[in-house]
Amino acid sequence: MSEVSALNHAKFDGFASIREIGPLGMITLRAKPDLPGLAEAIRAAVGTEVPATRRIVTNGDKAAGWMSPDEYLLILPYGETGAALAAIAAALKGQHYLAETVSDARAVFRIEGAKADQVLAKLSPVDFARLEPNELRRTRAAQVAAAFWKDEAGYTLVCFRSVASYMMGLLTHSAQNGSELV
Amino acid sequence: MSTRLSRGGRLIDRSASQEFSFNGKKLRGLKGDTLAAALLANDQMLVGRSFKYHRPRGIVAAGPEEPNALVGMGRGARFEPNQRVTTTELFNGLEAQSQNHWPSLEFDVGVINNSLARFLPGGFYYKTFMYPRAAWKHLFEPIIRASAGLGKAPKDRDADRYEQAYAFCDVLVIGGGIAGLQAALVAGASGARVIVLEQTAHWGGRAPVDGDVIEGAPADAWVKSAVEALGKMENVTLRVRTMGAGVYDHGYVLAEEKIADHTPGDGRPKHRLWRIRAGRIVTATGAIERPLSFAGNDIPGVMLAASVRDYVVNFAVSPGDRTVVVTNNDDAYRTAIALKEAGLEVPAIIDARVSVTGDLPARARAMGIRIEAGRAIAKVKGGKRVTGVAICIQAGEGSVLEEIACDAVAMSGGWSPVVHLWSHCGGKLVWDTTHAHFRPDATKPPTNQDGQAMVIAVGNANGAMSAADALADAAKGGAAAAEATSFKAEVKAASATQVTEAPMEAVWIMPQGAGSALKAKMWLDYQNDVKVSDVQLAAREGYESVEHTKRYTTLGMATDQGKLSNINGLAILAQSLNEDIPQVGTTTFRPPYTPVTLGALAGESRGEIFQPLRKTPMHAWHEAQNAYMEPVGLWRRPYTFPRAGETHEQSVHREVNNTRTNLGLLDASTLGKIIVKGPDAGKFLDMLYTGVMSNLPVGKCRYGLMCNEQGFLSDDGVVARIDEETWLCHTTSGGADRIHAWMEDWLQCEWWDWKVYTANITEQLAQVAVVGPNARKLLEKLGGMDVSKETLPFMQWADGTLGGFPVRVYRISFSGELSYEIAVPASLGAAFWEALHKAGAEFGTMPYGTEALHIMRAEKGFIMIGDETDGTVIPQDLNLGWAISKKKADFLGKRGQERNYLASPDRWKLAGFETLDGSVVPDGSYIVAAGHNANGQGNTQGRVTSTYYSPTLKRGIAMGLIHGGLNRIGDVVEFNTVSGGTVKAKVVDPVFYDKDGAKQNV
Amino acid sequence: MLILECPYCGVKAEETELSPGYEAHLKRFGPGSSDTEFEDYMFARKNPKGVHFERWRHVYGCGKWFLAARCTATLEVFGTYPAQSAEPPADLQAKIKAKRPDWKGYK
Amino acid sequence: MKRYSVFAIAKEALNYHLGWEKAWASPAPKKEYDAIIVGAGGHGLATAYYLGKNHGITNVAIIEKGWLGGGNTGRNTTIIRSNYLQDSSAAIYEKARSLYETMSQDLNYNVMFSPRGLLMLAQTHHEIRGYQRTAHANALQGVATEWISPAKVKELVPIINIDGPRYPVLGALYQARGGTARHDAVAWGYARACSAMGMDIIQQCEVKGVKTENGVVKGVETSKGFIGTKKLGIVVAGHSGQLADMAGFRLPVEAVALQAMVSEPIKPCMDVVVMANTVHGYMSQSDKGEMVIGGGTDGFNNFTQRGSFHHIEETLRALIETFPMISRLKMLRQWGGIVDMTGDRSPLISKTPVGNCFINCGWGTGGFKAIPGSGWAMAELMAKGEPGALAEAFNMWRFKEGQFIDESVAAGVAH
Repeated sequence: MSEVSALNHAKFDGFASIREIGPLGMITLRAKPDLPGLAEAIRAAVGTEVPATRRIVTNGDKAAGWMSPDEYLLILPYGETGAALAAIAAALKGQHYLAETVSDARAVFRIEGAKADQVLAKLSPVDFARLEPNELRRTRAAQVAAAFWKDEAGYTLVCFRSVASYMMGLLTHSAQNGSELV
Repeated sequence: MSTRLSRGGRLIDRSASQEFSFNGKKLRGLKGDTLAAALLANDQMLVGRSFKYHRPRGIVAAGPEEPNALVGMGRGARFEPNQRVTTTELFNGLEAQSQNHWPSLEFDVGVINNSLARFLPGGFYYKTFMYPRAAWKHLFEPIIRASAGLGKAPKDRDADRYEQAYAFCDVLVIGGGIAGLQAALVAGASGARVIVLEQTAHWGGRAPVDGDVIEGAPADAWVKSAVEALGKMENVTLRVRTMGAGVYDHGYVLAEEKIADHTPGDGRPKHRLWRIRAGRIVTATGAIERPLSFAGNDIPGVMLAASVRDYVVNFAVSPGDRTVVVTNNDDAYRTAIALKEAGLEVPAIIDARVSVTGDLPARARAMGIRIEAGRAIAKVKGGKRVTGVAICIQAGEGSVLEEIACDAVAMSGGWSPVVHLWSHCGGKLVWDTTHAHFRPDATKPPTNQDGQAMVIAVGNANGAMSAADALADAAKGGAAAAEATSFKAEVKAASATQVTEAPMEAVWIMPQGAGSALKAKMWLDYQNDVKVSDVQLAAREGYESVEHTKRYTTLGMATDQGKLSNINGLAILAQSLNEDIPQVGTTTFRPPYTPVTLGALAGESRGEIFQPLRKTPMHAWHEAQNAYMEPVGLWRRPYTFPRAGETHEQSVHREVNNTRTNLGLLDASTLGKIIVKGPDAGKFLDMLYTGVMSNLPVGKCRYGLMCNEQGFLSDDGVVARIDEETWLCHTTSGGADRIHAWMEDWLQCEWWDWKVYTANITEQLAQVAVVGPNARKLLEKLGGMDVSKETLPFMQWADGTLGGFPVRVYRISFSGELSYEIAVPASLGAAFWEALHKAGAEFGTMPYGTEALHIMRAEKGFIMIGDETDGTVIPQDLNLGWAISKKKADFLGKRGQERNYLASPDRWKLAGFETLDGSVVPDGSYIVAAGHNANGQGNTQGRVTSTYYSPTLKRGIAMGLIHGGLNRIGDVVEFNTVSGGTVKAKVVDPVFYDKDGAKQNV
Repeated sequence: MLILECPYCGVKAEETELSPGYEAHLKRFGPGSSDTEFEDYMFARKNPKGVHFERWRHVYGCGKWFLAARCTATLEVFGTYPAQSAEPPADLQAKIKAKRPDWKGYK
Repeated sequence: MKRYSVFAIAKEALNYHLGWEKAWASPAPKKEYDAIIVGAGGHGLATAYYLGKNHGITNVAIIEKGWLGGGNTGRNTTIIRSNYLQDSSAAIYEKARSLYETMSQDLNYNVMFSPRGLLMLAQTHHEIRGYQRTAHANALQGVATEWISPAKVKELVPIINIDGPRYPVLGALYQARGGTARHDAVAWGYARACSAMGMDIIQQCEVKGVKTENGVVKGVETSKGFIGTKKLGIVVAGHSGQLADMAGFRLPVEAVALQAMVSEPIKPCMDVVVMANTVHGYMSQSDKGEMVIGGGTDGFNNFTQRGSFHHIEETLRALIETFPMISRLKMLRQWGGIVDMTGDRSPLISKTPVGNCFINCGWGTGGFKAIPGSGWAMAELMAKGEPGALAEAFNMWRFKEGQFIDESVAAGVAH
């Protein structure tokens, strides 16, 4: 028995390359930023500091992202969520918080290539020229919720698992050769 | 005749011949031609028929204002009606057909309407076709409808693809003429992010055609250098073939890019809809020339003067050998000069002004062109083609002084700035008496989210009509736009040689004293056949508002939306009402500027990605089994799993029977699952649910109901207490997102000091209902945890493993059978589902779908949100009072339920029904009561809410609401049928099956 | 197509990333309230042609509800602020008053 | 009033149509009237017309801020139907529909009522059940509707895609006598008939205040001075709240934008009106050949007559999926109207807390089809001071009582 990603690592190569990756380990952590022990909990779980508003802090294959004023997304290897939850529980014992594994609730895509932003610019009302490195942007991709951030090679995009094939369809449509924006 | 000249043509490539067809006739044009230019080059002046009178129509203009020359293009899945030939780029293989005629363009039977035109004035249909009444439906309307429309309706699914894209900028410049380029240069130099849109394939607009001299050189050279300079600026994006379609609130602009219209089938998207968010919008959209209203001004060969010039200069196409120019301004002289320079004849320039001065007339005169001042055209001669004009005195009534033979007429009634985009979001206009046009009133601009002006009009679009003025105005506007978005800009305009033009003179009717007969031949709206006489009739009849006149006469309602006709029409209206033009005002400008393809507006949302389709982890398995799926919100759930040869009904019944006797498996993954955690979570859930959840012991489950604040039942589900601070709330499949949002709404907006967090983990888990007498056997076979009655009794849950899968098992039942709902991580869902099937084969496992689920719950008398409830039903109506706490001081909906009508004992309440003959009560049926109400409607006393054939009981069963509810048990009532009959049924207990729950508590 | 700045995450969100929630600063009336109070709470909505206070949720973003002061006649947005506010911030009220001298206050 | 007919046209044609008289007079206001209607849209004009025709009250002024018929009457998608679920809705809409049948003859003005048939598509099992419920309700209400099969849908609407991959057409609720009418003509026809009865239509006259004494209405302050009246009817749709404010009461009404659009005209290809509520779109083809398309409302208060564009996109996606051949047509014009929505999305035809002051509003997205019925019921209310059977359920106190008239309950829609 082994866990499978939503689309079995589907891929498409147009003017940018689209890959469905994952599953990644993900934990949704709901806590106020001033909660005692929060920094320790996040450090223990993914080894990063508490991300600032709209930022994602990475640490190798782990990361922590700011999702809302009282919610963080912790990313880590799929098999390590149990240990991370235990570490969070230890650090936040007696505090008001919520931590749940959501690795399986998500689908993750990589959009890579020099024109990767053009694929997303067709789908999301986001000013990509102003999107900062390490900015975690939650928005809409066509008709579904999505979150993404960029690195040197491209973008990582997270959406709900049930709409993974819709997302793949959107990205494929948008990355067709000949439909570059510039 | 119209023809291709041997020299010139700034936009054509004579070495690249293009073949195309018009009405099946093979023709040749050149690369760079518009379809209009190519048609004219082939002497195809007649291109269509008008809407109402089917009069012959020729090309009038050279741009998007063209009202006449619309054709059907392409074929099959690429057929497109109403394509404007003046904005269509010619390509090899283009196929065009003219429209709105039968049997042919040259001979059109519909032209009979033309002979009857006198009896068909504006709004005639409001005054007739009324008697006898039946004749409207059976005679008149079918005729009117059959004659409706212009182009043919496409038949096929569109073969092309479309897409949309977002863009952001500080300054959006719409229009790539010299004003737009100048504004972009200034804004670009400031460092602002600039996007420049041009609707055609070429930069520069009219200036190169008009012979403007900029920075001492022909405009073409300056345009080239400006585009090069802009191209080098990293902060500037240039986009041709992109039409600014509409300005919307808060700086949102829609633009349509025609990517592959001229290269159909090359695999690229046909159109791309841009959604641009701009800090400031600079409209450099130029101006549109107005026709003059003289008798016969609609005869093919009568064209706008500047358009004639466009064809000559841009495409080396002459619309006629002998062109009479008629004007009220100096600009039209440019046309005469251009024609003359091209070696064509200009027999006369008819100028309505008594005094003709200015540089351009002087040049024309010097070239030997005859100028007739104070003159007018009394009448154009010709039928399908101009043959000549009759000349009269403008100040008179139209007595003919002279006839001049010609095959084209170039007319100019002055210029109207393109103010559409300025006006879309509320920008106001001011009447400029010098140019007799409306231009943007800079003191009343459209405003944005900050209350600041968001559109700046420049150049011709702002009433700056000469090249020099336009450039200066555009530099100023471009700088203002950049400064408004926090950049420092320098107002630096290119200089243009100023040509002295004498003032134009407003001429709305030619000749001024024309009588009724002439006015009935003066066209305002060429496509819709609205004449001067029609507008005057509307005014006479009291349709005095410009909106009334427009609607009564259909002036400006054609596909050009009045680009040529509006100002002329409202001038006539103002004259008729004896009012000033600004008092009459304009009709509202609405997007889009020119029509936008619907496919582009739908963008990528077609076919597979029309809408998100949510899939459970087992979705692929269901599809592979040929499940018949039904939409549940955006999910697809198996309705049933028919086997070969089975109807859906048969397969549903098989699934019910098998589940009741052996074992059924249901994919319940779509059920909402929301974690609620925190010190105040219990208190919160007690407000949310009608019952008490705070005292639910850890490890146990409880059924709960949620109401909205009105008191109406909105969702239900089983709640499990996970630990001291944590509850897991199950919602209906459709309810997960809605209920999660509902929870967050109350937590964020009302009880924000309560310590509660929620998390919607619906998609984290796949969930399977293992249902039936053999359920436990299957789980025991998989092994890994104790699922015995003792360890895991009804309404409890436990974590563990089954067959190696990490699971959470709930002992809950929606079917009345022994039942376990088992959650596993979604990524293991498919594997777990298959493992259950494999291991369950010996126990008679079958999957079942939503319909079997519904039947089994109905057999047990369980309510279903959406069936028993419809947004007007309270829990008390459904005999669910037991699930409502009497002790709690408050819960959402409690106050609402205290209102008179909701607390009334007269409300319809739930009961069961069995038809006397065993048949199934019709879905949606009402229970009739005696008599009729005050409105003559039959009285009712209840209605069915769920009705099924029960394969278990082998008869029809139903649940429904009835006045008196369970007190009516034993009564026989009548359900109505749509055909007027009734079905008799006995009121019974709604629990039809296993009333004591013996089967589920094992 | 409105733009509203989410006061929590600072995103200038466009309308399609938001979901509207109608009138803000409603006081909930539960059991024990009069019929009129309850009716007002549920139905008697303010519908000014002018300054209006309303609820929005950054539904495709941080998921938080926030409040906005907006003119229903011009769609000008005077400001946004967190939903956890009993009344509009004083500086926002002052700003609106300066821009709309005839404004009679949020109540 | 000079009678309209084909003979009149022929006669006038000989004289270049110079002899036509004004369709309605534009008099200065008198000092006082027996009744004033504020709002010369369809509902206001119809109210005035039936005050005169049914109740003999003709000393009436209809006051209009702009131009008659210039509000939602002239900006809707002209659909007429009465296949509503709830008894009180079905009663008033069916009354309206039946009055549309003879309106052209009653008014001697061709309003081009075209009972070409109207379909409401069922595209989910839930919708099937909802429409079957409506069909059963209609059978008892005397509203002629029927449930038809997908094959029959295809026969009536050849351009429809009945087996779309997402939302196959599973059947439809069909009202054969539903259809469309020419919206402007309804206002113009009523205006002409009112004027002919001696009523004063006063355009370009804005009401600035409502004068009351001891809780009873006395007249209105307007931009053309004070005008006294014994009875006041407020029929101003989106601006009802403002008028109620002036009279000193509050309404459970909010104003939002509703959008519509038309395509360029094409040759006739769809004879019936089709509503697809699952995907939120409806479409018909006008007598001019344009596809007339309506969509959803904004979720925020708005008086600008401009809606948010994404609604147009959502509607078009859905319609292209349902009618694939429209993809290559073009949007010619889009616009918005301000509609007034109540707490249950059903209208108010009601007395108010102010004596002799009556309100008719809240028609939301469904106003045009109701015009004659609404006017009929409102005239009865104003003439008698008490609602008749048609208006009774639409009182403004129903919210307090919890007695909703909720059309959304069975897959239905209020428009």
